[in-house]
Amino acid sequence: MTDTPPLSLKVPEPQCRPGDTPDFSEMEIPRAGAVGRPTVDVDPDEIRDMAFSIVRVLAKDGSAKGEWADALGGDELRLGLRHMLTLRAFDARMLNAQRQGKTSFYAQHLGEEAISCAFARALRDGDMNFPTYRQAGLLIARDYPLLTMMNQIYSNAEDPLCGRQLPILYSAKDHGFFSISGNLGTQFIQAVGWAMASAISGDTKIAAGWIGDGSTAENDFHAAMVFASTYKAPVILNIVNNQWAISTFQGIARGGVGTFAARGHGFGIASIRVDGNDYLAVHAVASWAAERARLGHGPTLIEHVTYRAGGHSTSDDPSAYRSQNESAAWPLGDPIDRLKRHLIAIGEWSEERHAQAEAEALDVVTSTQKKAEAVGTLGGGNGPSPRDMFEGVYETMPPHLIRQRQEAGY
Amino acid sequence: MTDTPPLSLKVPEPQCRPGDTPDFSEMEIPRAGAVGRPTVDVDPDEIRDMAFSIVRVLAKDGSAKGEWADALGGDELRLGLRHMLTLRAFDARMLNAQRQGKTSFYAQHLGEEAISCAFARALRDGDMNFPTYRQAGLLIARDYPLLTMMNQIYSNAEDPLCGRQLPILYSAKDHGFFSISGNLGTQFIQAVGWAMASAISGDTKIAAGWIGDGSTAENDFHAAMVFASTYKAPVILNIVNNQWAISTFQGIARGGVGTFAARGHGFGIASIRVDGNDYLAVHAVASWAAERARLGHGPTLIEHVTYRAGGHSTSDDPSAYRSQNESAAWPLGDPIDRLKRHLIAIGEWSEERHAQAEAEALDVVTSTQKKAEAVGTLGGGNGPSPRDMFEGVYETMPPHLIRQRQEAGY
Amino acid sequence: MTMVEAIREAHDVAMGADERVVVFGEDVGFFGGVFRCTAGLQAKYGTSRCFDAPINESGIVGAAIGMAAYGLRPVVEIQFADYVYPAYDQIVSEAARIRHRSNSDFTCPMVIRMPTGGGIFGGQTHSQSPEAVFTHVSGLKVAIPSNPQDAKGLLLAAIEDPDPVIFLEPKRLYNGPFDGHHDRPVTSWKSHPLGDVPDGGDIVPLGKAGIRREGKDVTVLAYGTMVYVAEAAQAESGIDAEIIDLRTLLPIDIDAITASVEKTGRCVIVHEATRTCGYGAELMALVQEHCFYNLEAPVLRVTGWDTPYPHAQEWEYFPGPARVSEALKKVMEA
Amino acid sequence: MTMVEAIREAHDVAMGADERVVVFGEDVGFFGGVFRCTAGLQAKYGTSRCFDAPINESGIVGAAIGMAAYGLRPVVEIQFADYVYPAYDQIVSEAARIRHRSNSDFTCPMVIRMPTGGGIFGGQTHSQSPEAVFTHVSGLKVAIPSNPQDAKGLLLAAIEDPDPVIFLEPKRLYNGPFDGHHDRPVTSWKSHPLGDVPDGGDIVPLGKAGIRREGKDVTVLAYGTMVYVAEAAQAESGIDAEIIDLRTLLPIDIDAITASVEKTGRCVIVHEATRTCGYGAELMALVQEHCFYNLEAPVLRVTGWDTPYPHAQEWEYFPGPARVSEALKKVMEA
Ligand SMILES: Cc1ncc(C[n+]2csc(CCOP(=O)(O)OP(=O)(O)O)c2C)c(N)n1
Ligand SMILES: Cc1ncc(C[n+]2csc(CCOP(=O)(O)OP(=O)(O)O)c2C)c(N)n1
Ligand SMILES: [Mg+2]
Ligand SMILES: [Mg+2]
Repeated sequence: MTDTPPLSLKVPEPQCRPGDTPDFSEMEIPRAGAVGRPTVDVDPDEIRDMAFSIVRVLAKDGSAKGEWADALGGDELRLGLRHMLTLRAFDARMLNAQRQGKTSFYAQHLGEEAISCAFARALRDGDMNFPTYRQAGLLIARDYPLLTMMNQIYSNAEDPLCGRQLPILYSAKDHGFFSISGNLGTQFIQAVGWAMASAISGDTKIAAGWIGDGSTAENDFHAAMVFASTYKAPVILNIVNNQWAISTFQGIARGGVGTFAARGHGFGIASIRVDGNDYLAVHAVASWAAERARLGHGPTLIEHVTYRAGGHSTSDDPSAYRSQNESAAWPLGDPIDRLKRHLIAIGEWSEERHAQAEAEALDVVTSTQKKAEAVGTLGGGNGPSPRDMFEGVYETMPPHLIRQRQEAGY
Repeated sequence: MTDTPPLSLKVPEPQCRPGDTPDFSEMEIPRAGAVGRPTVDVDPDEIRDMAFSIVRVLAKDGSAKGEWADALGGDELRLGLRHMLTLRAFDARMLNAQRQGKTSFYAQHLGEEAISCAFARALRDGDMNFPTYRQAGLLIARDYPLLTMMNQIYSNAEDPLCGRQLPILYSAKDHGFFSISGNLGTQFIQAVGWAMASAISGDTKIAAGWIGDGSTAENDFHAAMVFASTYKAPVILNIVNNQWAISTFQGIARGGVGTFAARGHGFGIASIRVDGNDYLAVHAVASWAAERARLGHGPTLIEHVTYRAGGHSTSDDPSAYRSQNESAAWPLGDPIDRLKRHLIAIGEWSEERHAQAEAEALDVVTSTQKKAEAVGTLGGGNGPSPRDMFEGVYETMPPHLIRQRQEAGY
Repeated sequence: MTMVEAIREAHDVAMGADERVVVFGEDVGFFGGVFRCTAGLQAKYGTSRCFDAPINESGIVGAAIGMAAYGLRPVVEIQFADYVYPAYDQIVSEAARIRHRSNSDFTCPMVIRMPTGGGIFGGQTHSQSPEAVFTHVSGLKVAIPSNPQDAKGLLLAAIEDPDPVIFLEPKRLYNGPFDGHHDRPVTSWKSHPLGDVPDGGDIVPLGKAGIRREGKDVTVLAYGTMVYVAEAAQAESGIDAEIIDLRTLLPIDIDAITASVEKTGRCVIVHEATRTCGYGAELMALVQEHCFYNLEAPVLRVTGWDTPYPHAQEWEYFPGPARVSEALKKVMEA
Repeated sequence: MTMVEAIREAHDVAMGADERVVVFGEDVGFFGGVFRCTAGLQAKYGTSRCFDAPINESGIVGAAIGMAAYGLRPVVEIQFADYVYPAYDQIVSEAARIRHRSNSDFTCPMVIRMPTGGGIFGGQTHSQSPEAVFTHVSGLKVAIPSNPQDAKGLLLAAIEDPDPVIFLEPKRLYNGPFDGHHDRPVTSWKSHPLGDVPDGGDIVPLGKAGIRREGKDVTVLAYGTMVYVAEAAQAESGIDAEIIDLRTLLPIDIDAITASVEKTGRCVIVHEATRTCGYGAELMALVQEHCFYNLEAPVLRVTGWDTPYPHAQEWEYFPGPARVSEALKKVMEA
């Protein structure tokens, strides 16, 4: 080969930055119902294309289409809607509380509510999620007390984690919710290990790992894929692709392949992309993957396609790196609107009832917030005891820690 | 879903263990020439199938078949044969030297000689390999002095690395050979970083990363794939699948997918499987990947399919975990035999010349070994100075190390 | 200027002077880093010299090692020191060893920057001080500035250094000095002499401590945020303490330490990291080895407790002026 | 029996007694580990309780954390301590923190075994002693046996422990005691009293040091291989040294240390790891904090040098009896 031109570094760029006009026309969105539903024992090779398409159930007109339109009745759908409304109200109030200095930090779910709320309903008691900070719906949809969540957010005297952990990094074993780590990615392989343990023990429980689009770049992602693939672990590996990782667009983590779901193909893992703003689709795909895992057919990788409509967290200002109109231009709509429209379309709901449900959700959250604030808010006096920071480092406190606690005067 | 049966852990098992009869009939081996050669700018999606097939050039009868049979002339082929013979002789002598206690450790290439010897000839001066301990052919095929290699193996006074590093973990920058790490996997991402640096600098050089089948399980593999995919780095990522990782068969790392090359599909990286015991095939695929990288079309993942005919290292006894007949049953034959047969078939070689070349290779190695042993062998007295262990920790020795060196009395 | 601005300027000076300097990390490109330490660099030097990296700390360091081996001078940011552990193997087994194991055939000139320490209610994953897991590793250098002047000068020195440097940035000092009195109004660098940063490329050499206050009664060894805590404790206790800002932890400026302790005969060591096997243990050992016969009282350590960094109990964990004053008094009474 | 056999037996006893105990790691299944410490377990307990893992230390520990959270008691092997760094994040950020951050909602009872130390011409990647990067981490326990009896008893204690334990196995001691006299014939455990290992499930408690030799002149703090080096140095120097085998490094048996140093007034600390910020620094700090007024001479450290562990210069690096004897004499003369 003769001399070649100088090389240059390719750095992927998002389609739009502040000031540009968002354009999602490049994004291929199949119509609702277009993607078929394979049997749960399908050979991953046979559903390769599902990693490059999107399972969608809810059509524009609010109707439910196709083989994934599973048998959720009106009550279940209304319940799902309530969960999403509650989560959204919860986020709004807690964001506000953070602005008022009642806590140090908060991260909201705006636009992503369907994913954790619908997924939670597809699991059974005893199954275990290894969530990130953006799946509080897993708690709300399994009736974890809002008050307990708020007490942690406020790090008050009734914080279940005694003020040790950051707000929103919840832990709720009996609600199938593993202690959230502040370190991205680490829990993906832990979910696989938990699932392996269930299989080793001849149990029937399954695990679900959670990771963001940006965090799939972390090395733990590989460990999870290798172990899940090798031992056929009964685990559902969820990638929540909300298009952004703080200021970094998903292309930096995804690289030269079209989708995150495609990562599964390197490991022979069944990989499905789903419309993350479609409550019915998420629930159906999650149920499919859960059944696959439970029947011993192994892991499923699910890419939930959604959009982070809010800032990354209360420490973030997205207007510095993305167009303010991008959220409005997002083609998959809003999960609450879409489920609402569907319920109305099937005659199970009305604008009035929706307005009422919204008000109720806000009521519940606000009255709970009053209770929590009555206990205390961060730095507001009635916090956990300093003693608590020395407890639980080990089951029994070793001599050097006892000495230090005494030195500290607690 | 109703109650499900107890789960159980699936642990992959090799086809055969000591005492069993090896059977590779499950392995799909296309005939030589069956796989076509795409243009170097091909879209990775279009060559998906190449990750599940095997590029082969040399047929049983010694003829070279198909589009990958590239233009290596008789001289180049004879040179390649000499390189492999030299490497094999070198291994034999050094294994023996280790048994005689002249060094602490050695790892041979038996059956894998074609891969590093042929690959080396596809790169240019200035390109950089990030090898493992099983690619000494990269040095031999680029005329790195055998004497220097032996001096390191013997950790004698002329060890280029001053006795600091283990035998065989060579470093030879001016021969395009990065300092080998004893830690598996770490260098795969470093190769990508080196390639990115070349691109950043508007250079024309490319890098080649090397990793074993077992080591693809390491997390660094993921980092390398993510960075190579995202920045389209001019790098060739080589997986040497010699079927074993010490006592662990390749299925434990590979898991539920058919091949290691398939890992590339999750990243949109061109992925090719090649017959690693076929000098012509390895050279052709390496040249293709090098041209692709140099022309800015990005990375290629190559799985070299071969068999570790010897023990893992001098510390290993394979008869404890695999059938002694497995090597003989290996369907891709021996790389030296196959190239020899080809050269004879095209009238460029003969049994006599081969016997002579073998003898010459052994001569060169043995006489070089005498020279090296004249300098010294491990623990034989004339070793590197203890001073050397304090040198090179930093460019300039900091005060605390000077003090320690004095305390040590050197 | 603030420490953030000083760090930005150090990058700018280095990138302007040396084409080999490249900068990358999570969110460092278009956005300029979550603490804005690289803001403006991508616009000025282009996407191939300052760019966003995938969220993979090990990959960031591993790629940087390859770049350094090629001949570039990568400066990478780990978003928080708490997230450096995934890169620990690449740092310890590779960056720190490549020169030695290859007999300088390959080298690894690179800087790994990371915000460190607490005081911002960041909880256990945004508050850690992991210096000791690096200072134990031969082949690394470890620096930690306590003010904008040093931040710029030390970072420039680190970028010029032929070996890998771990560069710890006390995040609580980014926008102003902090002495641990969290209940008092925050102060900015504007009003502080060390916020007045010289233009140009002057370095603050690695391996040289700074004496922040001369005193004859007791030597305080501190670094990062603890320098200001020590100053406050000195003022409040009225004890004539000599306050040494170590600035570089590896290699350590042992001469500055011994000179001071030989003079004062007493020593208090202050750091925010957990106590057991923290950097203070090494300081304690060095003082004992070099100044045993000068010591009039046991050397004391004031440190973070041996627990994860808590969220609600931040100020009970943080070694503030009260605890340091107490130690000063104790060491004087001994 | 040898230390390898003792470790194997500890696994066997624990797996036999408790279904929740599972064992995995690289080459530990069919083959039984490159040092044969798990030989026979897969055949006896099946592939779902003892199996080969992919070569991914981070994954091995990460998966074990998930298993521990489920309720199992994983015991994993890292093939060499030099290869534990990829798992450092899972150990430090996860295993060590899960109990605390979840207020014991989840816990992490697991053992991470790894061969440690040099003396086998393993060069820089088969000889390291990384204990100090674990002893700095709250939430972990760190144990290191020096003989078959302790190996079995400590491993059983570690497996029963409700929290994560780093279990360091001095590989040079696997098949016999070693005092650093590499030029003398190797000795086996058969001839050694501590090679006589009791049957059954008795534990050696974590957190309790062993006194290997009583003496009145100087206290030697050692662990692992260095215990035998200390014994040789004592014999060769004729100094009446009290030799303490720490056995557990975290939590430390401070009472055993202070009792001895208060008696002897002198102390020598010996370890194989690099010196700066090594575990010896913490020991030095503790002795100074607890026994300052008893000390008649500076405490001395005999350690590996602050360089990567060399291949050819193994015996110049390894802190052998000559260097320890010298330190004993020096501390007596001081
Ligand atoms: C190991 C580690 N590295 C970096 C960070 C800092 N960080 C917190 S969130 C975040 C972005 C994550 O993006 P993504 O995975 O897409 O999840 P999302 O926030 O969009 O839900 C980063 C870089 C961290 N918490 N842990
Ligand atoms: C990080 C790390 N873990 C474990 C080891 C121990 N080890 C050395 S070689 C080896 C097997 C490697 O197998 P493979 O990658 O297939 O390469 P091969 O030896 O077959 O060429 C192992 C586990 C190591 N050197 N580094
Ligand atoms: Mg995201
Ligand atoms: Mg192999």
